[in-house]
Amino acid sequence: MLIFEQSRTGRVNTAQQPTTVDSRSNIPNEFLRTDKPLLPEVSEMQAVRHYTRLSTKNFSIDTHFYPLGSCTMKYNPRGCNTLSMLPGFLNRHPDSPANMSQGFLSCMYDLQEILKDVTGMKEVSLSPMAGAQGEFAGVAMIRAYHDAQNGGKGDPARTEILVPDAAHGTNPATATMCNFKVREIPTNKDGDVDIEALKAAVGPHTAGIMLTNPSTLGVFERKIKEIADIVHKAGGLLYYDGANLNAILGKVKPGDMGFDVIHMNLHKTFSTPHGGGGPGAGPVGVSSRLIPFLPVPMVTKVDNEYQLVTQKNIPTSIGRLSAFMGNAGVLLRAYIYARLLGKEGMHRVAEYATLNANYMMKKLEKAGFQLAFANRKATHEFIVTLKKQAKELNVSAMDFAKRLLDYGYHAPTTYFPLLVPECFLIEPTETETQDELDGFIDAMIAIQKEAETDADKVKGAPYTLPVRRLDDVKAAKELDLTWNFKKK
Amino acid sequence: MLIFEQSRTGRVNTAQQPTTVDSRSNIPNEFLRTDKPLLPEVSEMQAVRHYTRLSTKNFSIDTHFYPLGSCTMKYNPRGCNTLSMLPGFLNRHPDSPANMSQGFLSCMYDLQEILKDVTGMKEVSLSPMAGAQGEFAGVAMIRAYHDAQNGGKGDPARTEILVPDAAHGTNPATATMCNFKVREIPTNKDGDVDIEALKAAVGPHTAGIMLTNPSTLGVFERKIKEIADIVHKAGGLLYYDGANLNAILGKVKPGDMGFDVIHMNLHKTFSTPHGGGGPGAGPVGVSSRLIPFLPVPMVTKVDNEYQLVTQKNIPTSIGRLSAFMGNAGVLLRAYIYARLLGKEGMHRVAEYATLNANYMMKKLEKAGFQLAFANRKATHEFIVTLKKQAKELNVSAMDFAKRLLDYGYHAPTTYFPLLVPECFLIEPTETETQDELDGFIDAMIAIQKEAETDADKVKGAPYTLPVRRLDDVKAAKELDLTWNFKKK
Amino acid sequence: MPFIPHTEEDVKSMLATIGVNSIDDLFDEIPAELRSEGLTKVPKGVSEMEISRIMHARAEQDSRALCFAGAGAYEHHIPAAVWEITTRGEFYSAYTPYQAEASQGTLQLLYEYQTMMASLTGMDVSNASLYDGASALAEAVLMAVRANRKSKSKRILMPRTVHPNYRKVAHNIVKGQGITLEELDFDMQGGHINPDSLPKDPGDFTALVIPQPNYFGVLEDIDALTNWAHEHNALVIAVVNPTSLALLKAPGSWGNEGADITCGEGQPLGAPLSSGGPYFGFMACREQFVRQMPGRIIGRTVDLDGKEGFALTLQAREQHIRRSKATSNICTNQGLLVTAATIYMALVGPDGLAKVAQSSHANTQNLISKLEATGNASRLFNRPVFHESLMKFEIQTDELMNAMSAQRILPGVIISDDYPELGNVMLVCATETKSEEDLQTYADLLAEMTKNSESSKSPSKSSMA
Amino acid sequence: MPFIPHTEEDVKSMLATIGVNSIDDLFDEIPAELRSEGLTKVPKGVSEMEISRIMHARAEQDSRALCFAGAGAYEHHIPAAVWEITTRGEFYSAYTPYQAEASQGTLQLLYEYQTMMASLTGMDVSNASLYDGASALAEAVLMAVRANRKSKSKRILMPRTVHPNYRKVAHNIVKGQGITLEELDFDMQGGHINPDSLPKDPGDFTALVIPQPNYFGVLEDIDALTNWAHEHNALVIAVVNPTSLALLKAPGSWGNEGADITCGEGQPLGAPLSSGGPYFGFMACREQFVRQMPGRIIGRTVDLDGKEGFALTLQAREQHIRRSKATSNICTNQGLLVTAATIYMALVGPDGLAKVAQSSHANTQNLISKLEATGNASRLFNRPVFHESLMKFEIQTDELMNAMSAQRILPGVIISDDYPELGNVMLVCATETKSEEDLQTYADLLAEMTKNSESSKSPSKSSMA
Ligand SMILES: Cc1ncc(COP(=O)(O)O)c(C=O)c1O
Ligand SMILES: Cc1ncc(COP(=O)(O)O)c(C=O)c1O
Repeated sequence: MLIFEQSRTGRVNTAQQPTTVDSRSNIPNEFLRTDKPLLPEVSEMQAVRHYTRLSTKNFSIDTHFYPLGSCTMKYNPRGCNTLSMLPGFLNRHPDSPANMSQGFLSCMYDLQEILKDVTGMKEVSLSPMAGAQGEFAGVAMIRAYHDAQNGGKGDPARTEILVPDAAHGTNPATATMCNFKVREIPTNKDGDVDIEALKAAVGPHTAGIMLTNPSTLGVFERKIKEIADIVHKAGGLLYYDGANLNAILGKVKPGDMGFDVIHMNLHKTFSTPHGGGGPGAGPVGVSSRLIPFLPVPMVTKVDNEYQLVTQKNIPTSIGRLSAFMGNAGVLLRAYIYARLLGKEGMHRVAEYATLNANYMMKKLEKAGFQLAFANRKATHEFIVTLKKQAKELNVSAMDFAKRLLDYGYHAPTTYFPLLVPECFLIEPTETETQDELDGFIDAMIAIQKEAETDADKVKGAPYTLPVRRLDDVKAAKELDLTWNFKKK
Repeated sequence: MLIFEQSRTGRVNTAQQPTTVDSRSNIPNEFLRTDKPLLPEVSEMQAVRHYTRLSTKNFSIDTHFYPLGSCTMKYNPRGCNTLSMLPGFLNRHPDSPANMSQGFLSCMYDLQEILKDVTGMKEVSLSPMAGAQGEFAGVAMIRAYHDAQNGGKGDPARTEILVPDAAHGTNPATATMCNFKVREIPTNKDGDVDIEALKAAVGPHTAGIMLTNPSTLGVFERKIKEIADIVHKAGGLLYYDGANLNAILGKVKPGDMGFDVIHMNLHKTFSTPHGGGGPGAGPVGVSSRLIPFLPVPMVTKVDNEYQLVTQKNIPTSIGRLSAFMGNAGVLLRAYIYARLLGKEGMHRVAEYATLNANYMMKKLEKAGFQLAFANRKATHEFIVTLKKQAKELNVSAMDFAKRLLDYGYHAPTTYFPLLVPECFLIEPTETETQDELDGFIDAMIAIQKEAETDADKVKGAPYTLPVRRLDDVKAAKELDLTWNFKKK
Repeated sequence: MPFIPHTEEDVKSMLATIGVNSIDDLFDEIPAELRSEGLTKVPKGVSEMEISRIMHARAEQDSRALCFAGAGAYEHHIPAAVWEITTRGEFYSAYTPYQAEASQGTLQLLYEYQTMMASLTGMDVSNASLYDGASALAEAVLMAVRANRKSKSKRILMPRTVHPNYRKVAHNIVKGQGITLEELDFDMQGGHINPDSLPKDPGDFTALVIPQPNYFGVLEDIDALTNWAHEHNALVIAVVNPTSLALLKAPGSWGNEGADITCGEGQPLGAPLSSGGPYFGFMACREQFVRQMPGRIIGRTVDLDGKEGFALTLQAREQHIRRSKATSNICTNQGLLVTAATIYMALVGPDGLAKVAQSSHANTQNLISKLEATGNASRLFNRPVFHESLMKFEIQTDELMNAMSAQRILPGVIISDDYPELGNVMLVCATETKSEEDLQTYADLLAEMTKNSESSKSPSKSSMA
Repeated sequence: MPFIPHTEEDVKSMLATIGVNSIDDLFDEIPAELRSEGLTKVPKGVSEMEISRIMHARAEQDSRALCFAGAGAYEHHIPAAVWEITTRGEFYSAYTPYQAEASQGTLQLLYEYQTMMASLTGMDVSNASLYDGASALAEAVLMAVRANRKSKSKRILMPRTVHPNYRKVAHNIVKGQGITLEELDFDMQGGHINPDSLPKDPGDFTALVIPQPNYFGVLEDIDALTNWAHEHNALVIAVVNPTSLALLKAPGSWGNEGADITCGEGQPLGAPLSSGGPYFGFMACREQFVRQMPGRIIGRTVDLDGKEGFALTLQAREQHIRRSKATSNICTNQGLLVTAATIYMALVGPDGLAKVAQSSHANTQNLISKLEATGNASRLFNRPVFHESLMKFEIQTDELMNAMSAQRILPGVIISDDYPELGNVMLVCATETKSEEDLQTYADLLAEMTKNSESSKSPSKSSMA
């Protein structure tokens, strides 16, 4: 039942309203609203009960194994939340002067330093508010770099960004937002970038390439040095989509692979909560040549005082991308997480994430599932293709996904990357136990049996959730986006 | 699955352990433990996931209508929790000196004043940790009072406490703990105390009477003044079990009814959370003659400084009943709640609790359910008797209760008070909406229909909960109170 | 090992299953020369107890401020229930509801949110959030360019009364695509865009941005501005404060036809100040433009049994389907803040929100009077304001800022970097959270400071310094 | 109306259903002369925002203490997850699991708790909590009287090394039933009950109470004491600190046969200091005594389909069934604190708890050394301690308390009211939460104070005062 259906006109929740309201107003009538907005009129308990009950209709890390590939759904330590919500942090106004801000700014400064170390980049700006905005910042910096070439006259021929066909959708979408043309580079059968195709694609029109390494195919791009050389020689820059940094934390640094710019998804690698869709944070790190273009604000330390760095200080910056300094509270959580892990802890993240993925991959293979890249090691994730099941049993990856929900497991990422048919991108993360992985594998085996003996059962899943399979087509065709309002 | 079944030897959750532990010890071996206690060895996420999932197997006020009679399951405002858990309150050591305690002590002092006003008693001590301990304090004061009579020689003949047969079990149990004999007084058919029986029972052996008013039968004891006179004249004192104070908050004061001592259940009337069984708080209030005996500590104000009152200050006190000053954090919650309600809010509690109860009672009666006291007004609760259903359809109150769970409602209190057969003691509280009450009534009607057409269905309930009906007999006969430990 | 559950035996058995000897072997596809030497600047790991001490100490440094700053981030009371529910694991640690059946909690909540925001703004539809108010404006500009088929100019009229940071962000994000943001200057008396001074013949332009209230807190002539833009075939992008909408005319009712796109900063609806984020950007529009809208959108539909349910819809607009042709690159949004906002709106209700707005308005009026009464400050503009006002001070604003912040009072926001022509001014705000005493404290301190600064200028100044 | 959802129309329709004219009519059975005039001392209601300001201000008054006090309430690190989960509505706002099928969360948790406590104490069974440590001891005494069929004396031997407040509470609760608590005095060198000084022929007694560590932090000779009591047909009631049990011998292993009943204060397991409550009392015992145990007990059983489930059991002991013959009058217990304790124990695990205990022990040793190094304090007793020690100071302890508390340091607990013979002493404790610097701060302040108090006593004392 919707909250609106529990509402009654005239019900007021007085404890949550100012008790004595001075009714003085100097606002002329012409500016005033005459109708009452459609907000629920419910008691505090009704609201609490409604949203508490709604919450229990979600799968989440705190309740379920959630091996959603490319999303790094690992445990979000509760301490990071609690400590980032201390009143001193929550009540700090973004325009507070430095003398009321040293606590917060010191955390931001320390986080910048940690991220530099982790990525091997020269400088870091924290402000982008998600991975995609980090990408925007990165590609905007690539543009700014080329525009600054030739003594400021620019290099207008560089209109193209190369993107491997396995790339995440945000990569090409970002390139477009920065007014670049997107040229796709194919992947070879082992999951590596097709070097010959790359060589053929680069040239004076190449502004740069956007790469994820390990790629979204769950394998490490082995020829990364060669790729870097090819693109650099052609005058392009290398962009690192850091969504998969969890796989290599402390093991390899993007800076050492030759990248010029990187964004990190702190809501993945640094375990800030995904919040049912966000917020995230997408700090960017750069090699020396891009430092002048970093987005503001950043934090610096002058004579033991932490200060904001703004466009006044870096006139060449691509500027600010948020009203203040991005998702500060998310950055605090990431900082706390980084301190809890520490140096050794970071190494272990990559090690155990990789161990878990390879273990699952091997066990699923032994159980008869087909791997997309059987002769490769898994990184922190790997791909199973269910094309045989789809063809022979008419049971698709989507059917497997929905049936997994009945077994109490969130489905892996399905149908991405697009180039692997009927694909399951599985990322267990380092925080899951062997028991949990085994449970998931057993469920896959059980579903396979069901698919062989009673395919309709699988195709009708889920059965045990608040709703059965939903009609997406109707949702898109008969748009119903707000309740009972105007139209109804 | 039990947490122990998820444990693995050697797994350690390092973030929750001191990192560097100084191993110096001057404890000789003879004092040391050699085995490892059976605590779970799980990761932080395992613990979080396990207990988060467990929580969702509960009904609670925050998720369900919970009309458990005599328990006043009303909304527990979240603000009371948050504000009582401010670091300044949580970190205060109970032995902190007054100069580090003024914030906390001022709240306790103010709460004492509020409770005096609400009960009409002369003085209040906050320390009892639940209703039953409040009762103990009250009856111990009655004993102390009689012991102080006759110039300190005492009145040893007064060995009996009178308790109406409808009383809560804690009343007779408490009287026994204080070494009184319990004499039951019957109830008449209208739910009032049988005055003739009372007259016959009182005498020089009467130490006092324990009464709940409104009684646990959901009716107001109309002859309360007469009862008070009878008992007082016989030299006994009147104890008020304040569990049902919600019904009369601001409407009648126990002090005005002639009671000498009262305990309040703050976890009921003052909406501190029931916590899956506790903690509660059971402050006691007294008339002038019992002031010398109040349990310590209390809080007083001297020259604008709040101070603890201890046995040093009141040598005649029955003494302390807790190591410190009772459930301080619960008292803070009650204080915050009282301030949120304020004067007017308190009146309304009784009014709307009574409105809701009478509304439900009338609608259930109209739907054909039999009331225990059909010619009485309901107070904040009322009783339906399902004896007809039990006899004619072989469907008991227990069966109705379990089936209600399937309909998403917590069952009312069943089989209490014992004198009403197949009884449902229903207390909706003031915080529920008319819609919710109607939903419950509809469920009752639906179950009645099921009972008439398919009794086995009702008797097999519940069907939709984590478990079906549990075998209580086996639980008591084949005791299994700990897991896999020693025996297993 | 923090957060890693593996015992030594687990590792052994898992390696055996995989068929390798060590975890390190799993990394053997990484070229040896790339393997890092390890981290150098990351400190050693600490326990939760230790980081707790560190963070408490740092938070303490910034705490106990009395805040009269606004300028896009407003301190409102947030009911305790909001974040207690929002941080329940099921909301907090879930992700984008790709598996609708396992995400009905988040999805239904978002559908309710869309309904509330559509109603509050007077628009037909709302998306499920963008990053923040500034980036929402940037997306609104991009959207307007896609949506306004009548205009080819990619010219957006952008009043200088829009938050300067919003204008910068919009510029930084849209400039790559050849879109120009053309500034409209404001009236020096009113602090608003004077409809009378609008060009008679502005040429082709795609959209006019109208802030309400504007950056100075001042109310714009929304009806006249909206009609003017529509007369010139331009779209109207409203940038509004959501709290104010409980009191002020909804953008859907501006002028004869209403605004076309409404966006803004959602922070006042339940998000703490929190150094500027995470907040959330909201966006709502007329139904006809819904396919041009960026961000997640939730639709109501039915399941196999015909039961009502909710799912992501119109995904064909988004990057994961449409890739380089998507309406935006946004993927992760600000879901948790929307969760908080939805619960906030349900808890305060329409009357509560109106009272919050009215009380903030009245408190600000009251503060203005008190500051003016000191004789050391006066309102710069003569137009009505919502809950913020630009005040001109007799003493230097940076001196005022230094002195007050030393006492942990934030007296407002200095805006001279963006508006040097306005002189010695500060943007001052008092929401419903400020008591009469708070306002008086500010005024008294101001009065005192001026006295001191006068006396320190006087000849009788002692030589002790 | 705070927390009341009724609209005026609801009220009208409900009254119509009932068939009365006004809400007041519903109270017409209450004799008119009893109807109250209304409340006079309760202040007007305030909003959550207003009470929030009030409570923040009051909490602030008592905050930022550095605590070296123990004496029955110990400051330990509590993982953030503990209370975030404990305060989930489903745990927080449920009640006693009378409807087992709708309370499997709480019930399973309690069963796990019982298992943990039984193992920690080395006993067979545990109940699901009592109010606090002191009242748990009182209940243990009552239980011992019921359980020890061999003794008729109702005489309990109660060492003076047991927490004085526990002794008082036990006395206040059991005295009505003719039970006597007979004090055993302690050894002035060791601060313990010296087994050698125990009476050869103590006469019939029901039980001996043995605290470990005792109130002075000192370790008792548990084996000898236990054997002595058993030799005299008395039961042994152990009163223990649960944290210490990760390090110290479990009562179940004391002497040849182990203690019979174990009780104590559960606060160290996840409950904040919180001015002394809510905490929880724990109690565990040998299986043979389980039917004499007070409080809730949870058992594992099966449902109609044979599936495992949990329910309240042995209810025939309890007041709601047995009424005046119940084992205790306890009804509402401290469930939520047990929830926190269970999650706490799961989060720290056996190793973590041992480290907490060891670290607290070592910190206390360290603090003792530092205080002794100042030359102004010395240990009073020579026996090993767990994490608390009685220190004798050169300056007056109340002077020390005043001076230190003015700096928000709580230097310990003064116990002279209960032990006047011990002189100028204070009970001092340093748990794992204290850093090296914290300890040093204490020692430095002590050193400085003594210097000042010496110099103030010296003849060169200035006449300024
Ligand atoms: C490989 C990859 N790149 C980029 C992104 C975009 O990050 P965000 O969702 O934070 O914008 C994601 C995550 O969704 C991703 O998996
Ligand atoms: C009428 C009555 N009296 C006494 C009590 C005992 O209160 P408590 O459970 O807080 O000990 C209760 C509650 O359970 C009750 O309902």
